[in-house]
Amino acid sequence: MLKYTELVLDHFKNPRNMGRMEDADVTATEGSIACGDMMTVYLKIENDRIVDIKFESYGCAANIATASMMTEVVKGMTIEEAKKITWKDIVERLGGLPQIKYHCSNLAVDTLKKAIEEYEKSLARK
Amino acid sequence: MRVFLDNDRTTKVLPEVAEVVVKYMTEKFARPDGLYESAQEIYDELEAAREFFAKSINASSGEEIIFTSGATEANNLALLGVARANKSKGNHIIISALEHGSVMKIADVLQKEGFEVTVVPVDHEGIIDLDFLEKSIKPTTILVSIIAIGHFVGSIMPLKEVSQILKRQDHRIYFHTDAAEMYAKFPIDVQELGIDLMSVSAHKFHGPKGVGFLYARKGVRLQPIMFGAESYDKRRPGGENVPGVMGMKKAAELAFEEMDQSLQRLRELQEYFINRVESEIEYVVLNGPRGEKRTPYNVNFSFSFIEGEAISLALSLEGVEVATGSACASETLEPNYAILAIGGDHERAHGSIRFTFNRFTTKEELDYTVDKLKKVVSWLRQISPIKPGR
Amino acid sequence: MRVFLDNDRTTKVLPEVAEVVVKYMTEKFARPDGLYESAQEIYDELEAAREFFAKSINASSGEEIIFTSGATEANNLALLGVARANKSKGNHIIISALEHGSVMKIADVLQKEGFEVTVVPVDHEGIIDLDFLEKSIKPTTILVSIIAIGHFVGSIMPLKEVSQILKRQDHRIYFHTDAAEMYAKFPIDVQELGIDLMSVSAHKFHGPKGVGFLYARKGVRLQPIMFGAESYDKRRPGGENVPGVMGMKKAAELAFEEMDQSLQRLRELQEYFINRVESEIEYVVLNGPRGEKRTPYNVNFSFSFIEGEAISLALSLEGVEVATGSACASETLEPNYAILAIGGDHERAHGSIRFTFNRFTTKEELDYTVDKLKKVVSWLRQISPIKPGR
Ligand SMILES: Cc1ncc(COP(=O)(O)O)c(C=O)c1O
Ligand SMILES: Cc1ncc(COP(=O)(O)O)c(C=O)c1O
Ligand code: FES
Ligand code: FES
Repeated sequence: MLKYTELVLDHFKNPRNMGRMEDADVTATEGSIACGDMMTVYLKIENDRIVDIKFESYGCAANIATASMMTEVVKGMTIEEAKKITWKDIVERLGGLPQIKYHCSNLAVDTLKKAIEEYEKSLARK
Repeated sequence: MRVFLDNDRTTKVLPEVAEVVVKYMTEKFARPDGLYESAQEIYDELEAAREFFAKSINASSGEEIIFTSGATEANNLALLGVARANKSKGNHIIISALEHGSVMKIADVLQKEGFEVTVVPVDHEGIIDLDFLEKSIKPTTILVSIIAIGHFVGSIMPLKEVSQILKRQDHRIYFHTDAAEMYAKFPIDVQELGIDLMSVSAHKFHGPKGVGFLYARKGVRLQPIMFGAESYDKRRPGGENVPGVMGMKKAAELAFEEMDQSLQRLRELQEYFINRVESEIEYVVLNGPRGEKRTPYNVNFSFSFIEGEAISLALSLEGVEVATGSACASETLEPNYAILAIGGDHERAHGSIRFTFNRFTTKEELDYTVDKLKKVVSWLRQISPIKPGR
Repeated sequence: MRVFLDNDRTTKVLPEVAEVVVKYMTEKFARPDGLYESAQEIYDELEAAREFFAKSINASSGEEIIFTSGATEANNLALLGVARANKSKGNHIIISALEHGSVMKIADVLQKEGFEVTVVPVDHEGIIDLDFLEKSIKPTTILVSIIAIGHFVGSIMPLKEVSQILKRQDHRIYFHTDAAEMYAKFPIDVQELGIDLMSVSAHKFHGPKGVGFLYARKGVRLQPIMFGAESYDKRRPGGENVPGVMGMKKAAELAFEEMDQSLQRLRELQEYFINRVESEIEYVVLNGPRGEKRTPYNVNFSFSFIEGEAISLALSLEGVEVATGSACASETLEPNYAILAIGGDHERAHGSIRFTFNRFTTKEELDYTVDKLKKVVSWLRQISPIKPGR
């Protein structure tokens, strides 16, 4: 039985920071269509700070809402702060999720982490 | 506006039906086994109800009707009952790939009890493979159970052809059909179709929840799944659900009166709905057959690039209530087996939405639904990282 | 005047209860497994109902409540379910001589499945022999099922003493009670009484027919008797009877509110009724105990020299509806086993009449009943060739 909190529904209905970012500094995609969920995260970074973030999500309402909340939480954070964000932080901020949705709500933080990794790799290359 | 398009799951009880239920709860509340007049009246009315249901499917006698708590119980009584009572004759059972979950589960249980189960595949429209069926019959086959209307995708099964195949065999094979989505929507003649057992549920046709019946042709041996005191019907003991049965009778009477017009009207509405969706929304696939092979009560679409739980939740926030075959909406996180059975992949199951009508569904409701659907689909596609052509 | 005194067989649904049933049939008709709001509301209300029933018997959680189609199904699930799931631990089961017919029949079936069944006798008042019970326990005993109130004769069983005996054993023995005639009439505390499983039926306390529940203590392993699709409660699949459950809840709420006063009032009425019959009609025997050991909802008399079917039919022609233990009124032409179990002979069973009250039964109704009873008994005795002293 899927029961979402008001806040989850709000983030589902009005996802924050949703859509593509043409001039992103880094882009990362996790998941796959076959698996049933997929997410892309776009970051704009200035002085090691996430000044802008956007996401796209293919998945259920929990998937979309966690992505939305994640972007809201990390926007404005430094890279170091963003790296410390956990899946649990996001779910708590949403007032909880049905247990059956835990696996797919991981995806938001996983994709963010992957984007940060990509960014650090690109810095190392410079 | 609230549009309920999940009528395959359950339907709203009609006021006329509720009135009957109330009468048998608060006035004619006796049970049929008392020695006094009010009890004997109830006995007669239950007998008349059995006759009514028998007639409604051209069965030969009211004794062939066994009242149950619904189609799940009827399916259990039919499959477990026939298999267990006839296991000296053979241990092989055949079902289709589009059975309702209850028949699937019961077949699993029978397998654990030592029965062999063959699942007949369906084609891309959801119609069973009759050749495969015929070839799978063995001397040990005792029972074939084919759902009347393919689960989730609305394909009308060739029941008559199935029974003809069974009649050609050298030994007697019982034929059961789960007609929960067909009874009181379509005319059913158990003689013509050669059906030996049939499951029915009242809450699928505006009758009360918790009541249904099993038709079991005279001579079919059944082992009960429940045991009890002397009672109205030995095959199904327990306090008789008289208000439920009488409400189910009323609901069936009303449905049979309007059956032909409803089928005609819904066929047109269905076509209209399918046309609007296919012409106004891109990247959609109709799951299941078109035209005569499909029940007019069901439409099922997969929407590419987006996921069904999100679609159905977004629709419900707009007042439209539907079902989805997405893995994300299932407790077991498995994609819908019906979509896989007709050859769809996980993605197609993921984006599938089932719209099921009742005989009161209106054009206005469907127009509203398409409008909201367009909005929801285009919005979710905006969010999705998967775009056509990428 | 019509006086219904067969309330152990069934009761009339109260208008307040009918109202609730209608609401869940015609308005809140969704099923709990939809993804939309109306379905989620129903889910929450079913959960709240389970909590309510759990609290009403001091169970520790709503998860311990399994909704069924009535007490017959609950008894089947309890006995077949526990026996089949635990047969690796032992194959011995103990029941009492005053079980309801369903438990008797289920025990027969289990015997055929290879279980050994011991029937604990009762004394002349219908109270089980605790010594016998204790002595019949073996290392293979897995389940004891003792009815809460002795069938037909109204004896209140020493449930707590039974569970104390079971707790003294070296191994775990599950304790089931069929409380169809006790729940919502008496306070029941499953912790204090040490009950592991308990069957309840709504139509015994002015609730709807076709619904009940089984309480099953956490950790008790049960094998389902029916199998089905993913659903609200895996232990009992099928379309949830939401209107039935909500009606049962309302009926229980009303019953619990008035429980103490009803018990007190009926105890006085019962004494009054027994006194009038014993002082105004000769050659009568009260079947079952007197005073505290008897449920105030039951009176059972045997009238010498005459036969119960004739008495009850004659009474019903006067508007009084009762039950009899006469062999002549039974389908199998067997005298009532409860009368034999308490040491009565065939003749006593033959002349036995059971009067069962509900919490609305009035003094006027009972006065009317005694008046008609006097008339009927004296008339039938006039016809009878058997006369006192001959
Ligand atoms: C003690 C007892 N157990 C079980 C039952 C069966 O209940 P139901 O009618 O709900 O199946 C009854 C009533 O007939 C009963 O009195
Ligand atoms: C085809 C089919 N069979 C069986 C059932 C189960 O019916 P019930 O809810 O009466 O147990 C349903 C409905 O869920 C169904 O659609
Ligand atoms: S649905 Fe497959 S991982 Fe989320
Ligand atoms: S995306 Fe499948 S469960 Fe969330």
